[in-house]
Amino acid sequence: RSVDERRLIFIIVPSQDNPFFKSEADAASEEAQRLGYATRTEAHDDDAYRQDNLIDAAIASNAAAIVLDNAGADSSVSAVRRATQKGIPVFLIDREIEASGVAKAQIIADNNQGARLVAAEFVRSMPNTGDYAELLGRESDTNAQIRTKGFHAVLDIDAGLKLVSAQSANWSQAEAFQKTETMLQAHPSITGIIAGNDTMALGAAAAVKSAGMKNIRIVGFDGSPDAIAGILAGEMQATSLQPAVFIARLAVNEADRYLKTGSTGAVERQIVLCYLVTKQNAKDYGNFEKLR
Amino acid sequence: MNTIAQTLSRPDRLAGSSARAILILLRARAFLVLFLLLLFFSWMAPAFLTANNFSILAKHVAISAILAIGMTFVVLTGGIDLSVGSVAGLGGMIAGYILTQGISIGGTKHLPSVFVAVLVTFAFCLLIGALNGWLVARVGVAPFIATLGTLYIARGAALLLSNGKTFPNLAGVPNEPRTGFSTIGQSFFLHVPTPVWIMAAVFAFAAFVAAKTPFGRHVYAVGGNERAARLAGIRAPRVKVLSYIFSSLCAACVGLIIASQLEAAHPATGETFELNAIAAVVLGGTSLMGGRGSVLGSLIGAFVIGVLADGLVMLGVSEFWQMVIKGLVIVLAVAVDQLQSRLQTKFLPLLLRSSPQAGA
Amino acid sequence: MNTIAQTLSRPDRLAGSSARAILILLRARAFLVLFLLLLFFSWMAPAFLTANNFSILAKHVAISAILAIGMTFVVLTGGIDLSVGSVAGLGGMIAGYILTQGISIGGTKHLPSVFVAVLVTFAFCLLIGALNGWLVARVGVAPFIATLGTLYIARGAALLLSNGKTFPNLAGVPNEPRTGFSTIGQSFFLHVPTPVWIMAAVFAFAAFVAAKTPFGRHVYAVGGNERAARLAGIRAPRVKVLSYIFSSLCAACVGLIIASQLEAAHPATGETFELNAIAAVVLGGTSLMGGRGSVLGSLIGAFVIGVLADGLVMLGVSEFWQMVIKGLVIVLAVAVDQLQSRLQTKFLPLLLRSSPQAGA
Amino acid sequence: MSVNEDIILEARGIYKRYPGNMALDNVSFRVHRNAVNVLIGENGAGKSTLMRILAGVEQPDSGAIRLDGAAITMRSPREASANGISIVHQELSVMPNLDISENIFAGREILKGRAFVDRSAEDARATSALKRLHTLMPVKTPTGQLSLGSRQVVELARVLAHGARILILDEPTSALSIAEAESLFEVIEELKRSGVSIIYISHRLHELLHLGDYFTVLRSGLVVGEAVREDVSRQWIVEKMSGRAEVRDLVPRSTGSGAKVLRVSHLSLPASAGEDAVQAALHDVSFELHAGEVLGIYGLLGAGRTELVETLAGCRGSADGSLEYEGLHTLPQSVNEAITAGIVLVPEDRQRDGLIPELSIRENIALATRPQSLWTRLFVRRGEETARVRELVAALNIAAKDLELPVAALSGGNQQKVLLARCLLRSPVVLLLDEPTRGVDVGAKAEIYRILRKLASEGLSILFTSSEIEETRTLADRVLVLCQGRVAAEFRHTELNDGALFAAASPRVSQQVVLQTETAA
Ligand SMILES: Nc1ncnc2c1ncn2[C@@H]1O[C@H](COP(=O)(O)OP(=O)(O)OP(=O)(O)O)[C@@H](O)[C@H]1O
Ligand SMILES: Nc1ncnc2c1ncn2[C@@H]1O[C@H](COP(=O)(O)OP(=O)(O)OP(=O)(O)O)[C@@H](O)[C@H]1O
Ligand SMILES: [Mg+2]
Ligand SMILES: [Mg+2]
Repeated sequence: RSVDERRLIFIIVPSQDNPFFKSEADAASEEAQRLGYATRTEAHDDDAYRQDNLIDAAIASNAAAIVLDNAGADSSVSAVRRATQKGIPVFLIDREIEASGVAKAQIIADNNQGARLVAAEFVRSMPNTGDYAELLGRESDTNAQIRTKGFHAVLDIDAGLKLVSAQSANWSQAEAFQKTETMLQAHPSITGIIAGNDTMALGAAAAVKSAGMKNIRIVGFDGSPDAIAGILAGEMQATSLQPAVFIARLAVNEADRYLKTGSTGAVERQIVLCYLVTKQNAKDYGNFEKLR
Repeated sequence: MNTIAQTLSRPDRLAGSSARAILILLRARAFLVLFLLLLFFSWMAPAFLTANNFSILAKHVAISAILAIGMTFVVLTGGIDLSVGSVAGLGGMIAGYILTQGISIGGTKHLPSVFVAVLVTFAFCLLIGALNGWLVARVGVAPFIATLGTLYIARGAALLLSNGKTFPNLAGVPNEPRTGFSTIGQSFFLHVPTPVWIMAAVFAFAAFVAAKTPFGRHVYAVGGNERAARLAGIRAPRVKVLSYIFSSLCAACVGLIIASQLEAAHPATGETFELNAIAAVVLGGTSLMGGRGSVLGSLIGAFVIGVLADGLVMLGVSEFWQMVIKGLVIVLAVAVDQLQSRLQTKFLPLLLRSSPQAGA
Repeated sequence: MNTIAQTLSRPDRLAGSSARAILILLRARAFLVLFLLLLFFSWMAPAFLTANNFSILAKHVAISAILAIGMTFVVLTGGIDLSVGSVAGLGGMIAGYILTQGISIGGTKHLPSVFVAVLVTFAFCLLIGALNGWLVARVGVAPFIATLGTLYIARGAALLLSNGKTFPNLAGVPNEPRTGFSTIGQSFFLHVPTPVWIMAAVFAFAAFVAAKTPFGRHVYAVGGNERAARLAGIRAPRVKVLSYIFSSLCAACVGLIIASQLEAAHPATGETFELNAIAAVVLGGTSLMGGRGSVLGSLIGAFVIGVLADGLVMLGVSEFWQMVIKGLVIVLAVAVDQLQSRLQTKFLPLLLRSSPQAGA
Repeated sequence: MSVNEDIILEARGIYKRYPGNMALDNVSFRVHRNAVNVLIGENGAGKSTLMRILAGVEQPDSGAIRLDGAAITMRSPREASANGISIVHQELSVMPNLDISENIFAGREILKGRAFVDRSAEDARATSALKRLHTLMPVKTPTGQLSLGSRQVVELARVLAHGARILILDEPTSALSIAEAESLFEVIEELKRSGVSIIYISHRLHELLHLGDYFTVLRSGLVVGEAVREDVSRQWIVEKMSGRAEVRDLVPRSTGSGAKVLRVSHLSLPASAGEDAVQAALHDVSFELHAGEVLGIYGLLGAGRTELVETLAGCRGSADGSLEYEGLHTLPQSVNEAITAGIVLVPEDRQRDGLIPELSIRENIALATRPQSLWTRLFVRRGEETARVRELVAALNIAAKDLELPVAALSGGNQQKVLLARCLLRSPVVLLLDEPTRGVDVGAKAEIYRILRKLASEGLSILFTSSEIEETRTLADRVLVLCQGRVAAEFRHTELNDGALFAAASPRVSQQVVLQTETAA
């Protein structure tokens, strides 16, 4: 069968109830539809096995290409390889996998760089010495691991800052709220909270607000509109915006080019840098992209 | 065979005052566990034993306590309600929808007051509870399956309501009827957080209903021996339906509190809450076979789980160990309970004999 | 009161050939649902009805089917096993640990063969099953609570094993004893994926045990009437322990298959798998009260759930609707089952009477 | 038909069919005002079924019920009690987790205000209802701790506390001591005087003759006799009830011929009470059993017969005492130990303790057969098993041609034979039977007797319990009478007479004791 007959692009993201992944999926879907493809969006809930099944479904549905925000650097390799072997090109967005030459493109938001960026801003906003707490994402997720590593690459250099508590809030706002309240009780000296994503940062901000505390710096990750609003309102200091919309569009365009010409016209690994969003530049960003 | 456990669960029924004292002590087992936990954490974490921290702890406990209190009635009738977590999520989403999107009646959009939003939330959750009860009591579906089905349905509905998005900014705009939503979860009354008051109110209501009203007695009767209860003229299906409705209303309460605390409604809120609630109920000494247990027990059970969770966070124990410890506490508490009541089967008859009033 | 349902669940027991035919038809209900689903999806999604897709579908079904088959025995004895998902996750992690980290014996590290890794995995999971069984059968903890505890413990253990990380590259290095792990999940035999063969083998084994061995009969007896079974000299605790062990071994199987398919062991693998497995068992007509049901039913139930999941994905139905539909199917299937068997209570006596041998 | 002023309640042309049998076949039953209406019949005659219909628990397949001449339908117990009909069911139906007062008022609470239970008023009324029955029990005692007799008293107190125009008592005295029964009779007379109409069911003929005003006899779902007090005699009742007397033909063999097989000495068992079971105490029970002997254990309910046989079968671990028996040195501690030693039990309640309703007749018979080899330990040999089961089915004349039918499809007598077959498949030395013919019809009864006699003549030692004097007299070579856990008397069958048996079984002191545990003290 000829390449053109297949007009379906499968878009698989971690979840559809998280603003970041939702925007990413929507952007990819819109772009693909603009280019004349049919799309189908699915979520794997960060479950590599469910992702495996969804890849199978894409194969069975005879998809033209798969745009995938994967469920784990190590545990996604075999699924991506299987799709490639069946002749379905896979375009990875946002997160990388631990293998080269398997996917047609890996357009990665540089989580490590983003984490360092926001950690540096966190250090800058903190007084010279101080205690801080960390909220981690679901600890079994690759992203949670990369981000905390990036944070600590910066934070651990600064001798004045002391990590007094680190807890996982499983990416959840409600859990971050409760855990922050408890951490603040255990360590009233906390002057900063660094969170693995914006949802948790917003939960922490709500907890700080309800404790009636001021001057606690909170930084997050992702650059969600709610977080940007929080930064403008002074509830948060900064976040690291991953240009999800840009990445998604880029991936779809490369997929389109690959389907038409047999080449993406770019190297496999393309690193997209994150932006630091602070109160000064917050107005320039929105819905996971730079507006101006 | 269960004489002991049931006697312990309602020690007021024992005659002899010395026997009564011993039994109350034995009954206090759940209290004891709680006390030991409190002692342990106070010793390990200095900040634990402060009024401030207790207020926050109680606020956290309120969430699982309210669910557990509602669940208690369902479990007492011999059922189980797996849908409470999803219903809490859906409840928050309904309130969030109404507060941000409004209700359109006849083409025009109304932005109703917070009160209306809360009312509508309760109404919808009541319907889900009624569905659960109807499936269990009238259609005869096993409670586990009926509420597993509604678990999925309610979660799906919550996600569909916003297409997966979060409803943000529920605090609203000042000087409009729809402000004030954040009061539910964030305000204080007499220095005690409102959610704790809500918990206290729900507890007082439930304990009162269980102990002082015909309905409460019917719940125990249906769980103790459904056939006998029916023969005595108790409308067992109605009792069950009402229990499931109460459980769903408690879940709605929890959904509203969380949405109000965060000033945002997230559709995935409440996942696995049902497991905490069930664990609290069982830790509190209520039997999953029905007929035996108390609302107070569930409250204590919720405190045990809440103190454990918060205490471990304060000590900085890793999430993974928290999970293992929680599993161990659940299994050990119930296993000890079982072993103890077996030992007492041999011991209680002696005890009863020694109390003078028991003879007649 | 359950005469009818129980007769339906094993129609081979009916005498009259016409009665038998009618009952087999009624029994085929689960098949019918499956058939209708297949028809519907084949009609809606042209790609659905291809050999290729069927092989993929069967591979997906294998996961919940293997869990459901193991769960069937537990449910037949009147229990429930909530820990299977966690045990599957832990099983994969143990294999991953051994394959990547090796075992250190006396200070030196050995990188054992895949066979040894699989064996050790089964051994550990067997222990968890034995713990479940011991808690339920000997200590007397309610199955829901005992396995809820081990759910947390096993998940925590899986996370602790790698500190939350994934064990990667389980495919191994060529020409070493530890390659070949990917065979389990990825290879084909006679154009059929190996997991499907494993499912077939587990099914054949379980169906044989249930129907043809004393143990199988004891499982039904313990679930049907535990008191009577004990009085008849059946060692009910042992039967239960073995059932929980079998369930855990099936879970270990699933964990290995998934780790092999992904060539990586992820500690969160298997979350909520237990719900799918229980749903499959119940859809297959096994009663959560124990004593009634069949292994074949659970297999069909797993297919119903698998076909539904894959078919809805192929149709491009949104994830949220998938959840709602799943909930509706579970509730409806069981509700229809109940209503139907009530109707038949009136109908079967006539049926039995019409068959000549039945009168006695 | 004109309205008869004397008839308060009338059931006409009632049919009720259960899967497998016709429980009521065109039954008409009239309840006379201000009188004790006695309903008599053998086990399974349909008495309780009729009462359940009159109490709204079950609906008849067809037929009409008239109250004061007006047709009524009662779809639930609530509607029945709204019509002034109260019932004490035959099967005890207390809620063991509730206390006495709560049980008495469950479903009909006394309210204070509109929503609250008036606990003190309830307690007062409960106490006075108990007092009417001459029973003093703290009303806050959980019923789960009560003896069977006390539970029965609670049920009686329930109907007394609520009052009724029509009171149905379905075997209310079967669990009562003589003193308790006597206070009940006083209450019944009192109620009759105060204008209550009573339906009374019992198997104790002397009670019926003492209390009854109008008599109705049921047999196999048919009304076979009606009479007023003046025309009724013991003779009349027995004739109408049984219809035939063939069971008397069996001549028990005298004992002493066989060698001693088993000797129990100083067996005692502590009493205990739980939600689903009451354990009576046994005190210093000693007896011997010989080869080929049929030993009957007679006693009233609560005498401890069940405990005795269950102890021998290894079901009760807490017993003291010694056992001389070839295969065992001590009392068996587990069922398996007893079975291995050749002691097997046919339990009293076949639904609860015997049958696995989900399994087929064949599987029920072959359940847990002792494996002959490793092979049979691992696999069921269907062909061989079927052959052996067939043999037994033929020998015991079990009326089932298809062994694959669910066992629940069989009639009670045949179910009992299925359990007997299961025990025989284990080649027992001592066969224990607890109430072997409870709920079994006359024909099947005679057949079971014949089978047991035949087994005994083949050298098997049989020990059975019974609460029917006639059965005991017919079947036993020797009778041991138990009363309140003690051996009260022993009779050879030649010395047997009904009066002596009954006298020996009846407790001497009135037993107004609350807790079963107290009895033991
Ligand atoms: N729920 C039921 N299902 C099937 N058969 C039943 C049911 N209840 C009663 N029967 C049957 O109906 C017949 C009449 O039973 P019933 O209980 O009315 O007898 P009874 O006269 O009260 O006997 P007893 O003296 O033993 O109490 C019996 O053969 C019994 O097995
Ligand atoms: N309705 C009931 N409620 C509770 N237990 C009952 C009931 N009916 C029978 N039993 C059982 O009967 C036994 C009580 O009788 P017990 O063994 O004390 O005397 P018994 O001489 O064997 O009397 P019988 O055999 O006539 O019942 C207990 O084992 C109890 O479990
Ligand atoms: Mg009766
Ligand atoms: Mg007995």
